[in-house]
Amino acid sequence: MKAKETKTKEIQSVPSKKGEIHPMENLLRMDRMPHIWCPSCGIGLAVTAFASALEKANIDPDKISIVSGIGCTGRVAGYVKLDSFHTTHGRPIAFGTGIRVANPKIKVVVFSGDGDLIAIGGNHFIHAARRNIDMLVVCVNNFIYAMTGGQVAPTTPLAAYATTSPYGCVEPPFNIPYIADSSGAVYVARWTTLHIRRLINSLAEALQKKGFSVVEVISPCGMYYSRINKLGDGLDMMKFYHDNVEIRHGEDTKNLDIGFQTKIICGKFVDRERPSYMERYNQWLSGVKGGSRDEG
Amino acid sequence: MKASPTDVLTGIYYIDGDVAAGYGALAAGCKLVAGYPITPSTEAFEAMCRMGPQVGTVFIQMEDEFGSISAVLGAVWSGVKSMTITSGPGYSLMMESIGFGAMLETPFVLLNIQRGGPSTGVPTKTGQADMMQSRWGSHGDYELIAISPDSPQEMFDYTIKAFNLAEKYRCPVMIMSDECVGHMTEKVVIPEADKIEIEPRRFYKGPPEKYLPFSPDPDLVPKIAKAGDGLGLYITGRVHDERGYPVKNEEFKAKYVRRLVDKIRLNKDKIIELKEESTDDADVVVVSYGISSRVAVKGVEIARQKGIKVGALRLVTVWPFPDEKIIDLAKKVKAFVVPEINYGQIVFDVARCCHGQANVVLIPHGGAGVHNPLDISDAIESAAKEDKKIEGVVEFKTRLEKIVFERGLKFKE
Amino acid sequence: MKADPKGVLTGSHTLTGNHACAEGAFAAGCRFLGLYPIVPSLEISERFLERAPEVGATFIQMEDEVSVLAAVLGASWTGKKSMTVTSGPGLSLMMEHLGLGVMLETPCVIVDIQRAGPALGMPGRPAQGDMMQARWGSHGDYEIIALSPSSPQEMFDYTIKAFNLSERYRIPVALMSDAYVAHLKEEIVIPHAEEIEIEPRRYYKGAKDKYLPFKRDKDFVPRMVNIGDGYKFHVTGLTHDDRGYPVMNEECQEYNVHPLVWKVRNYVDEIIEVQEAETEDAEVIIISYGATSRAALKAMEQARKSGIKVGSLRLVTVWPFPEKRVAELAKKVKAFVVPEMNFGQVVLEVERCSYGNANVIFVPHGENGVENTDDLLSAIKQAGQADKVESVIIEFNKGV
Amino acid sequence: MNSIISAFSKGIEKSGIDRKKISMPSDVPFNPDVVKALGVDYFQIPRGRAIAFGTGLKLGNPSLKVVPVAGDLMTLGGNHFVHGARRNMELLIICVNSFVYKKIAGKPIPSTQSAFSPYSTFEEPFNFPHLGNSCGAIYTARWTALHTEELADSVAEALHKHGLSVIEVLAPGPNYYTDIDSIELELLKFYHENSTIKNNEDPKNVAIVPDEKIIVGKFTDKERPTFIDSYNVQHSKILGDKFTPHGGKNG
Repeated sequence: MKAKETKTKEIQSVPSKKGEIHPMENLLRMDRMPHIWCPSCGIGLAVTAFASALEKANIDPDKISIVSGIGCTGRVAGYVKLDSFHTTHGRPIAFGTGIRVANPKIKVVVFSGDGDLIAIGGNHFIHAARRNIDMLVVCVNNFIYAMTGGQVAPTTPLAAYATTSPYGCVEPPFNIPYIADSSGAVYVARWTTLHIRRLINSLAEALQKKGFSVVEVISPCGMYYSRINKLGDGLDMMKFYHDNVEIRHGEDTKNLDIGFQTKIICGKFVDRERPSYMERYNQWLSGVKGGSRDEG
Repeated sequence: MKASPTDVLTGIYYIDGDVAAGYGALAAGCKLVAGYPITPSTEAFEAMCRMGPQVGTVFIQMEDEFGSISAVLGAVWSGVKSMTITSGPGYSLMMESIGFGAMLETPFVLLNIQRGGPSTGVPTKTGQADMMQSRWGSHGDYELIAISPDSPQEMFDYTIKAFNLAEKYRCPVMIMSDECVGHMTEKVVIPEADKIEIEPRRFYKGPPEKYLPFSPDPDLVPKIAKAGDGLGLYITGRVHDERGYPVKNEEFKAKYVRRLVDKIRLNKDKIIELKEESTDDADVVVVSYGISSRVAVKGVEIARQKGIKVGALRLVTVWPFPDEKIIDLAKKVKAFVVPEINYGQIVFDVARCCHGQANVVLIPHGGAGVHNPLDISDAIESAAKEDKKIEGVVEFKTRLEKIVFERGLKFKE
Repeated sequence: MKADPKGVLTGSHTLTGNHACAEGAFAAGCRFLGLYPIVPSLEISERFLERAPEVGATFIQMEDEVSVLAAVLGASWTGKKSMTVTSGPGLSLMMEHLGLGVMLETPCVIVDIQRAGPALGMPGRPAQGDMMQARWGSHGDYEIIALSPSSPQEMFDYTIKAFNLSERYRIPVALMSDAYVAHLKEEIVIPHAEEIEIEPRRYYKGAKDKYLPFKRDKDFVPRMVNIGDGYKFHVTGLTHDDRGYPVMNEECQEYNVHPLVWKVRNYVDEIIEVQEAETEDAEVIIISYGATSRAALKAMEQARKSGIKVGSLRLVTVWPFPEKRVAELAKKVKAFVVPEMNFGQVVLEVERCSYGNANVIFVPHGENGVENTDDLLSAIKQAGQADKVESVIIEFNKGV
Repeated sequence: MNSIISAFSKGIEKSGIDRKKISMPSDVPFNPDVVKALGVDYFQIPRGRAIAFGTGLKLGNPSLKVVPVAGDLMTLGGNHFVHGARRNMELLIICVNSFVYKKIAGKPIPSTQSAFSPYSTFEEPFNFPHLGNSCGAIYTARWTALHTEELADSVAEALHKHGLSVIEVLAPGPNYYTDIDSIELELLKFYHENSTIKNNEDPKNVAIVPDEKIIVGKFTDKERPTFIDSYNVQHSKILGDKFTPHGGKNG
């Protein structure tokens, strides 16, 4: 992290031609460019896909709030021109729950990494899914804690190396779609950063979904995961995705485990309807004396 | 008792403070380390993951900081020495379980590499703003020990000392280091195992049916047991009597919780370690700890060149606070100068112990850097010149503050 | 601004401290409660939940205390006044987000009904062991405001004051009550809505693209906006500049964090509220807060009857600590007597601020009930007899 | 609740495991006499941390049998549960699902079923066996407090499993200090009349839904290497002789 931050200071932003406007300028904070992500990182692609999905889904950007936690992906909130919150480690879902329940007119998007959402934030993840809080969770999974320098994550495949598994990871990884599905998410999909168009469509669809939607984005980490495990650079990872991803829509989520450099199954796995938290809340409220609520 | 030769990585190293602390823990016989990555403490955990399996120390990276400290407490009650490693935000999360550890009189060590705060703050740079938190951060009344090393060699030595104190007084011991010391690379000498003194755990050895987990010895510390020995342990975090059974009467709170604080307060003299230099005839004494004490050396040197009589008092043990030492010094000196990388924490305790007999000057620093030694020498100089008694802590206006708020800076990321 | 009549249950009621606190929150305009059940703060959330539909307030029971405070901060940024209620162990879990609240300068109120600690302690039994925690419990430098009510009426009044202070200074405010006051049932009077003064949130009113979330106004407080109003702001728990963008260097740390401390330290005179009784001619002053001040006032009367000149200084605002007032009084009196339901917390501050001018006698939580004045009276007598100033805190009944 | 304890005790008896080696971290306040009768080591710890504490106990001394008994399992401790299951720590978790968490004045906890909770009746409960199964638990079962025989068998069986086993027990209230009152009796009767045993049912289908029969039984029983096993295997593979294996299956 240290190395990265000093690096960003040296890089000067690329001078743009006069009058040239970035196509995403209305959705990205151009005054914060260049971003902190390393070359070959996939988070930028995920952000671009999200911005495109926002346009595609045709949602009023004023009514969307984006919440991130800590970590590389945790910095996303700082680059997206929406009401954006960079909160504490593991708590963006809890923070977003507060926003959504206090003001049901706001669509909450939680954009964070695997370590943030599934490790320390695992409890909030399963509970928000159970409550079916109306939010979109974009979980960028790069199999490692990159911001702190490459520690083992609950998504690190068995036997993969990381700085806190110097002799190979001994813990089996989470299957994120499975845990999301079993806790009650209404929309679960997984894509890699190679499948940009599919990812955009999926995000746009999930944004319009009512309820707890999870989109897992598998992203290369050239700086740590690939380097420690000698997997080449970003391009090699993209090639790997190209050769080893199989798209199986509607696959049973229990078959979606990811091993070390094994086949990755992508697709949309769950798309169902369940009453959301606010729906249940309002239903309860209408049964209570004097209870009325016009919002949401 | 001597350290076990298999645990001690004897040799001369050129390593950073984090790694040295990790090696120190291994040498002290730590057999389980549970951690969660957080900048800038990760290197210590990484070092233990690397070397641990080779000396029979198990490591586990838990799902969050609650998990890591709970696992440490569990490991201690299963009979092994254990530690966890964290930094500011993680430390805040551990607060509930630290109080729990104190209540159960669980000997464990916590290494906190402080960073700039509050909240996420400046993760990669230094700070000393968790000092008060280490004393007061959990709810209810308890006392614990906090040590503040100032070099990688000390990180090694004092990690061993921390384990020894923890075992001796059956209480949580905090190593309150900071990012500067944690990431400072220096020569570290790890001696042979027979030169390292280790405090063995005070296990109960009598007949199982007579065991009372919280019945104190004369030094107020009870004997400990471990799970699985057929003692039928009943251990609870509620206020409990000698047997460990919960009590509901407030009379007992006065009795049993009182001992938790008294066992540290009354053994204070044995616990406290200070490093004093030329305080005998000093006009001004610089009180510091951790990385600030290394910067203070330079400040003191500059002030001495100007002919001011300056002494230095370094708090190696920050908690329990050396009240008596400050009270004594306050009678002799004009002023205390306290450089800290925060906006006033330990300085309030210095002021408290002065009882209006000496002036107290705080040199604040928000973190993300260390003091400018010139600020320290200037503060010493003006404190030496001041003849009036001033009530309250005088906040020295640092060069940094002047630059930031008077000239006005435009920030660029 | 006046209170919204919808939340004000005008009239005279017999309520417990906890119920009064919930009413105070409604009257103050609180419309969001994040909760996780914990003894002895339950009745606040019960009352809140019961009345929420009528008042139009929202609540959520989260999975743990960590997420509770996170949700409360999130809710506060939507423009709703928000609060949470908890007790010792819960407060310990909230420490990380207390720091986030300070860093994001988010107004919210944390009600802590203190119970005997540490760890699980004695649920339901009163204590004052979290006082220092409220001030120092989160990592990093910050200042906080903490109030300590001593009766159900005050639970109502000071809950409103807590919300007002938190909006005025954009800071989390802790209401440090205890199980004794929380469960005490007394008559309280709730005035008409137009008699209750409410501090409105300080909103930004300029052009949308010029908004800087941390640009301090003349009153030292940055202006807020609501989520969804189209300002597209960014805030972060990292050290940040006026724009809310992270900047990781020494200068910015100074620029960002020092004012967080000044925000309270420079306004202590406005914030601090103390209640004094018969301090004019006093030789001994009892300094107390919360439930113990009930015993303190009783002891004062009894001691006065027996001819000892005793006064009382009650800390309504415990943090920031009323340094100046204590220092002034120290010069006039022989001793301070500080009863606390813990083993020495706020008494350390009294010692610090008396600058060696007065003895400090600490009366720890004894084995007798909260309102028992025996220990306190003997401590007062002991204080009146002292002829020189000791250099340490004199602990009454040491080593029970 | 008493029936759970006696079933648990019977289960230990049946399994033939030395009681001395059993540790029981729990956030449920047990009466000291009960613990004495059980003959195990008991730790009352902060809410929700039973599994994390148990992880430490097991790693510190692998010969222990650790049985976290949890009331607040899925609220504060949800994260420890899912990660414990993923790691396959060798723990037997007994989760007392009381529908309404009696101890604290009837506040709902997440596994609360809608029809019984007086307050936020709008939240849906977890399907606990399904969640456990999806995170990697090797043994999941659900019984009610009235299925004492089955529960005892389950405990005996699970104590011999190597990995994270979880038994959900539907019970009136995990509180030893309250007497069983009429509400609890009613609940017990309700469980009895409304439960149906379906062993080996796919955990996906065992959610507790209002107006439908509660499905009880043993749902998962599989084998996976435990954390300590994979720790030893992986490190011996890489480090060879330099590595000292830790514990092992039976200490």
